[in-house]
Amino acid sequence: MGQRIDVNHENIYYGDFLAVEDVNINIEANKVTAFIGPSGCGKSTVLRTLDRMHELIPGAHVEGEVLLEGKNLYDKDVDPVSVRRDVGMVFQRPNPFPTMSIRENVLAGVRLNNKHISKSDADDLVEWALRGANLWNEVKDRLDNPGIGLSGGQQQRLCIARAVAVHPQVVLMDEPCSALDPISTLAVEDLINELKDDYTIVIVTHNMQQAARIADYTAFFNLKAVGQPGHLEYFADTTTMFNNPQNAEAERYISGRFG
Amino acid sequence: MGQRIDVNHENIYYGDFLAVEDVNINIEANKVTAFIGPSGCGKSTVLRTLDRMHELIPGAHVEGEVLLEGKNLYDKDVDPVSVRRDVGMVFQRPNPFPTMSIRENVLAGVRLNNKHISKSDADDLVEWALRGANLWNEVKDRLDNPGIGLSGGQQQRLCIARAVAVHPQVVLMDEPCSALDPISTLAVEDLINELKDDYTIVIVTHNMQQAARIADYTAFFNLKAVGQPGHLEYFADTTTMFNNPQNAEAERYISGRFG
Amino acid sequence: MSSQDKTALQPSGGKTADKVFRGVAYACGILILVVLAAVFLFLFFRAWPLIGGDQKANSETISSFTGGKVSSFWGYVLPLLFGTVLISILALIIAFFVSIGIALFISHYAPKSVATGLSYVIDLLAAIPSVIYGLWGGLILVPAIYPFWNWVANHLGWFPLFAGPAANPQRTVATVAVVLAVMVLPIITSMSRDIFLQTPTLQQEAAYGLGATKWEMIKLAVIPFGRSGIVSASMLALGRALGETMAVLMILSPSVTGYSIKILQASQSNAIASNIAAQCPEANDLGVSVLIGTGLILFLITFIVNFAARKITEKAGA
Amino acid sequence: MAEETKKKNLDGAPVIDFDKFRPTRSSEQYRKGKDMFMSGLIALAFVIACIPLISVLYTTIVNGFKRLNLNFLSYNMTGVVGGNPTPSGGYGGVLHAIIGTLEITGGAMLISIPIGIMCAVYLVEYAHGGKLAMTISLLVDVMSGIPSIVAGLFAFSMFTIVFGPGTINGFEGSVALSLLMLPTVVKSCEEMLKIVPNDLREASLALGVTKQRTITKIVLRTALPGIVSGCILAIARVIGETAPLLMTAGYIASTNVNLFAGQMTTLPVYVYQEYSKLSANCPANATADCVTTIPMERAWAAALVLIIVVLVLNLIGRLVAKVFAVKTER
Amino acid sequence: ACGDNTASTNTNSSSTDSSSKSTPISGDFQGAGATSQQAAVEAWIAGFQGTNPDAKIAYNPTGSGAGVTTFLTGATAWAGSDKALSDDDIAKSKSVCASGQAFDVPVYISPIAIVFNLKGVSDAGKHVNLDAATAAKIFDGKITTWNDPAIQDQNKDLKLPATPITVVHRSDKSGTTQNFVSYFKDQAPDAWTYDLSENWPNEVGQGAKGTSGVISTVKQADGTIGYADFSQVGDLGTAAIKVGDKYNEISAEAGSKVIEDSKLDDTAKGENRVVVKINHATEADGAYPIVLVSYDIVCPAYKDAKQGEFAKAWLTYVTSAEGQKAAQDAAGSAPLPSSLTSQITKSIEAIKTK
Ligand SMILES: Nc1ncnc2c1ncn2[C@@H]1O[C@H](COP(=O)(O)OP(=O)(O)OP(=O)(O)O)[C@@H](O)[C@H]1O
Ligand SMILES: Nc1ncnc2c1ncn2[C@@H]1O[C@H](COP(=O)(O)OP(=O)(O)OP(=O)(O)O)[C@@H](O)[C@H]1O
Ligand SMILES: [Mg+2]
Ligand SMILES: [Mg+2]
Ligand SMILES: O=P([O-])([O-])[O-]
Repeated sequence: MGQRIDVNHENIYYGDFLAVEDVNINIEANKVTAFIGPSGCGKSTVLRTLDRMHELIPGAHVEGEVLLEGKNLYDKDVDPVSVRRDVGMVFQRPNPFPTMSIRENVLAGVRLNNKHISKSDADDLVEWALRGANLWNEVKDRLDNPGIGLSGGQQQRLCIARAVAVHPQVVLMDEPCSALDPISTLAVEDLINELKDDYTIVIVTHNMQQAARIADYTAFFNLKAVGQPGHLEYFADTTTMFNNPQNAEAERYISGRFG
Repeated sequence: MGQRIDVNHENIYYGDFLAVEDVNINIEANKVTAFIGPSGCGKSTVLRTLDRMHELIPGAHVEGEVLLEGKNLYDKDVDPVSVRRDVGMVFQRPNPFPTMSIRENVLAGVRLNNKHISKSDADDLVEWALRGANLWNEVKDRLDNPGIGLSGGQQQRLCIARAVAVHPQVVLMDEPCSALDPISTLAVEDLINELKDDYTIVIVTHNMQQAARIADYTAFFNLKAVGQPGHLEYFADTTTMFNNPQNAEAERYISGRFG
Repeated sequence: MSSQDKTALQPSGGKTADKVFRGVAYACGILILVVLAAVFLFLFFRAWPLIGGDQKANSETISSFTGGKVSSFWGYVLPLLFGTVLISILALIIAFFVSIGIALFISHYAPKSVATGLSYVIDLLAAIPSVIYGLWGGLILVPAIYPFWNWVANHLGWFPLFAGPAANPQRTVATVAVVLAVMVLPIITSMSRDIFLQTPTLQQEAAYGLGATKWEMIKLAVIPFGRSGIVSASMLALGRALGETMAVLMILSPSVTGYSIKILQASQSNAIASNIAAQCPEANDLGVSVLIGTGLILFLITFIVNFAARKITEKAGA
Repeated sequence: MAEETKKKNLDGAPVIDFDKFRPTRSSEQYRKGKDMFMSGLIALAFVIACIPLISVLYTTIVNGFKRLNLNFLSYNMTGVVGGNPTPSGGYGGVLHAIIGTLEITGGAMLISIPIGIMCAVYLVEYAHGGKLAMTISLLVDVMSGIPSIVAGLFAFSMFTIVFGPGTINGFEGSVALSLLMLPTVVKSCEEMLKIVPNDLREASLALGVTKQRTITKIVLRTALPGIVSGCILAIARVIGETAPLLMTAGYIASTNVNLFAGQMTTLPVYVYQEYSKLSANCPANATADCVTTIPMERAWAAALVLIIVVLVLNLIGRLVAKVFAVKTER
Repeated sequence: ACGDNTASTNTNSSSTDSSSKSTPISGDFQGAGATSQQAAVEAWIAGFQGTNPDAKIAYNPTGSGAGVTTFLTGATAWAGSDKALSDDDIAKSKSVCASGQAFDVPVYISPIAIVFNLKGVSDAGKHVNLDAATAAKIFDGKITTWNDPAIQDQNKDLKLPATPITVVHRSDKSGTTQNFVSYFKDQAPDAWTYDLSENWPNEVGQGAKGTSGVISTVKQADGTIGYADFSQVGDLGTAAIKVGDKYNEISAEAGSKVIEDSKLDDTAKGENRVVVKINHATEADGAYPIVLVSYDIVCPAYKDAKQGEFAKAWLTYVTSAEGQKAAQDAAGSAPLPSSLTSQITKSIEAIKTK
């Protein structure tokens, strides 16, 4: 079962620069929540605080709470490693491990965690994950070729396969389809639909049709002006967001009259 | 005025691997031509042969002709440098020069030919190009900051500004909007619309709505199977392509029933 | 393949390994400080008699090194320092441009198959020991280069650096600088080559896409990307040149004291490291202290040079 | 709507006369010329560099080949008197020096490579440019400027203090060499680790992999070929050191395989000693087998052996790098 | 150990050897010091091991100063040195030796040649005649061309060219230099005013590292002149030195003659010391006055009795006629004159072996 995330009064800083201000959002378990908004408004930034990935950027820090099933991720006794095991992530740019074959890439999460897995289990897992990412047919004959030998779209799908192969509770995706063609995009969307039975999904997307198609809830982030911090402007279930938004900015953005 | 490109019997190889087979296409001057097709079918590959950028990849080579206003780009006496000045390019991933300021990034191409360009001319050019890329308002106060300090979307718009600042005859764009939000995408689409008064535009896109919105002609590339060479499946004016395609594969792809 | 049952935020395994690894890395970082402190303290301790010892014995010892010309430590070490820096800078100047040229040749001009061979040759040359360069320089280069330096002295002698007459045999600063340049060349070359090869394709394509020629592409994308690498390679090279002992020892005709930039004349300058090697075997305890004192100065000067270089890099990077 | 946006975008935008920026024939000519000129210079740089390099190799090979034979490789210098041949029919050899070089350099590797790599890991992966890290990497730079002879004095004094005066052994040489190797290893590893894209660290950490495993299995693994080649360069930097070994490892004519006791000859020291001898004496009643020039011939032959040893080490290093990097190569 | 060049007849020769009256020495023994002795020591080690096959001896030619310093730490059994011990060293040695103080005995005498390279002269195998003052002026840069009247006058039968003279001297601290210039200091004090030192005192000409450096530099250009151990001269020209009213050419025997004509240095205080005060003013027939005397430095008693046993046996062999012959063959040195033998033997006898 997926887990819910509650973000309370979150401020995010890059050094002294307040990038995102006072975010409050409740992300439901086993639902797909989409983040939309103009470029630079902090979608990626917020997303990365949900599995403490922002901590990799020196100086980046968070105020407020992020509760995963009621437990604050930022409590002192919480190990970011275990957070990231429970909350998986797929990035904007495909980043397969260049030293590994396609197969090893998919298994990386399991193998690197020192879990021993029998060859047949590994084969099953690889096939399951690659099928889910709609990549199986293209690569099944060259699983031992390096992952970076694939085209951009193929690489991204490989990364998705790698992330889901760990069976996280929550999967964060930062524009996972921006390098994919419509076919692959559709497959990924199907995958997301399927995954939400087991996991909670948060996805950043620029493609509003995509948000409308797959998300149960949509969060619209905005930016008052350049240099100002971004903020969560409006959060609603997707139907409301796209058909009857109760927020003027959101409506302008969605109808394309923004800017 | 833009110039037309005619591709005749073009085969493209990466070393021994035939990536794209027998492409024949006539790209009209001052029109927008879109390349669509599934991932890995060779859209980027074909695009890069139109300004000989593929030559940078060791082993990549071309058979056949690419005529720019009747002159074969691959003739012995043609200098690839001048080809690339006449045929500009915008890439899939934003690639501003990391050591340069925003301003210097925009001017990089112009400076190659005009060592001494007056400050006011330079200022005008920078503003013109940045406005065209819908970036002016966001960066006008920090033109001397490094280009890589911008967000992904902003970086890509900067790269578009840099490409058009050279005022080429033809502009090739490889999924220029895949890292952009809808607002920026719209602005770029408008820019393309405007540019075609002066230039010929070729754009690779995964977003069929985009192709439908901006392209005058659309080329659909396809792949018989993985490992097989890609080829041009169907070429038509955009209205025909999206409303009444005379090709079964194209129809299936466009209606999303593909794969 | 359904999801396993997991409770939220289970403590993960490997935490101890994580901590140990971190601790070891940290300790190794600190170790650098410890080692350097040890080296410094040792040098200082051994050079202490120069400051805290019998000053009369000190000046006698220094006099014995210089044939009575100089009896103060500074009078002894400063000309040596001048010579060391002169030789190293000349070597670096000669090597720098050639190295960058070769690095670019390998990374961007030569076909891939040739480039692999060439880089291998360069790597190999980095490994040629200084004693072999000493042999080669002293026995082969010195006589071979005389006509060239003689020509330089005759035609460019108005320039103080090349003031003639050129010594024969050419056991001069100029020849030593050439040998040191050859020695440090592979260092700069192989490091900058590695960096140049790492230049992101995207940057290079961006430059080409704007209609840049190959050289313009290199100026736009490759050099800026490699700049800090080039500087750090040059620093390594300078460090090696400053500390080079055997080749200088086996080639240079040194002076006892004095400052001179007449690089084509013999017995004009000397370098600290080779001076230590030349004097140490026959030196008594106090003599060794004096030599260690000069070593300490060399140590400090490399500190200053590297510090300055680092500041330059920082500025360039900002 | 397109018209609207277009106006808005370029509202107030200056009108550009692009003809002004159009390349002129002369500027094009100039650029082309400059490009060719620079290509020429770059190729010339290569040719210029080749002259001394070829000369060094040629000299060493031609002079060294004369005495380089199995006998030279399988005997040491005991019982070699003047220019006379030894009972085995040779004129002495370098067996002891080869053993010494391999052991001493090996010792230096064992000390400095693990420390160097871990120090680089600390600098790149843990320190994030903190004050301590800045100090450390500054000091690493400084350390790379330590003259080899000072490193030798340092090791010499350390051993005399700890193990008593006059202590000379191979390991002491290893310590001196490791001091010289360490900064090279740290610097090159640091560069290599920095080049590993951050994407990969993020990807691994996002899979819930601990930092230690991310570093060892992704970062170091990805940087491995570079690290290996960096370490090879570092070894190359020290394997030919003469000055520090003269005072720490000493010189002995017989074979000593114990790194921790007794003097040890290394190849560079051997070359230097033979060069210092310059020529051997042949008494008036000597047979025709007595060779006066034998020390220089041995020096060149040993120099050639030294170069070959370096070559073999390089090959091994490269082979290792290739085996590990085999997947990225394709 | 592995790779040793042991003669197959080794055991036979040792049993037939007449000098093996005492039990053979065994163990590890180290010496360090003067580079000048290196070739001779190699021969001595080989010879010594012929009768004492279980003795492992190493000599590290680090230089005289370092050799003495090391000896004074107790790390070596003996030191080789191109100059006699200083009073300071003698005092320090008391803490190293088991009893008494260290002493030095001459073991190696080698003439120092003035070598030159001059087209038409040296390559024709001809000598140049020089007296002390002329040589001193050449090496002090006062005489700068080969056809200077001062040289030409002494070489009536040679046609000397106007080639400029390039002086080549040692750039490192060296016993050879000190022994060489002490000749000028004694015989041409007006032309050579510098203090006596192991460092070359002026900046005339070119310096080169080691004897090998000097020889190769002299070979590299026309008009060069330098000084070097006689055994390294090769085919370079050498100067004949004016002794009395004759010009004597260099040879091992000629070098030996000047020592024979020299007295012991009575300023060298300390028991058992045999320090030669070279009589540069010798007028002995056929003597060549520029020589280097190199000493072995040992203790009269060692903390480790084995070392004492070795030191005694070593010096006995080295100074014996057999040992000197070996050195002469291997290094071209001059034999110790018989005038010194009894002194040396007495000193060696003083070494306690228990
Ligand atoms: N590493 C960083 N250091 C400093 N500032 C940053 C960093 N990353 C992002 N920012 C700033 O934080 C703000 C939010 O950026 P973020 O990347 O989260 O936006 P985004 O909504 O994901 O944009 P896009 O749609 O272009 O990806 C921007 O103003 C950006 O400039
Ligand atoms: N540098 C290269 N070397 C070898 N093969 C390559 C290279 N680049 C691309 N290919 C291969 O050429 C074919 C076409 O690739 P291309 O990148 O042109 O596809 P695309 O249509 O642009 O895909 P995408 O939509 O994912 O960008 C693919 O099979 C790909 O694997
Ligand atoms: Mg983002
Ligand atoms: Mg593509
Ligand atoms: O034997 P020396 O090297 O001191 O001349």
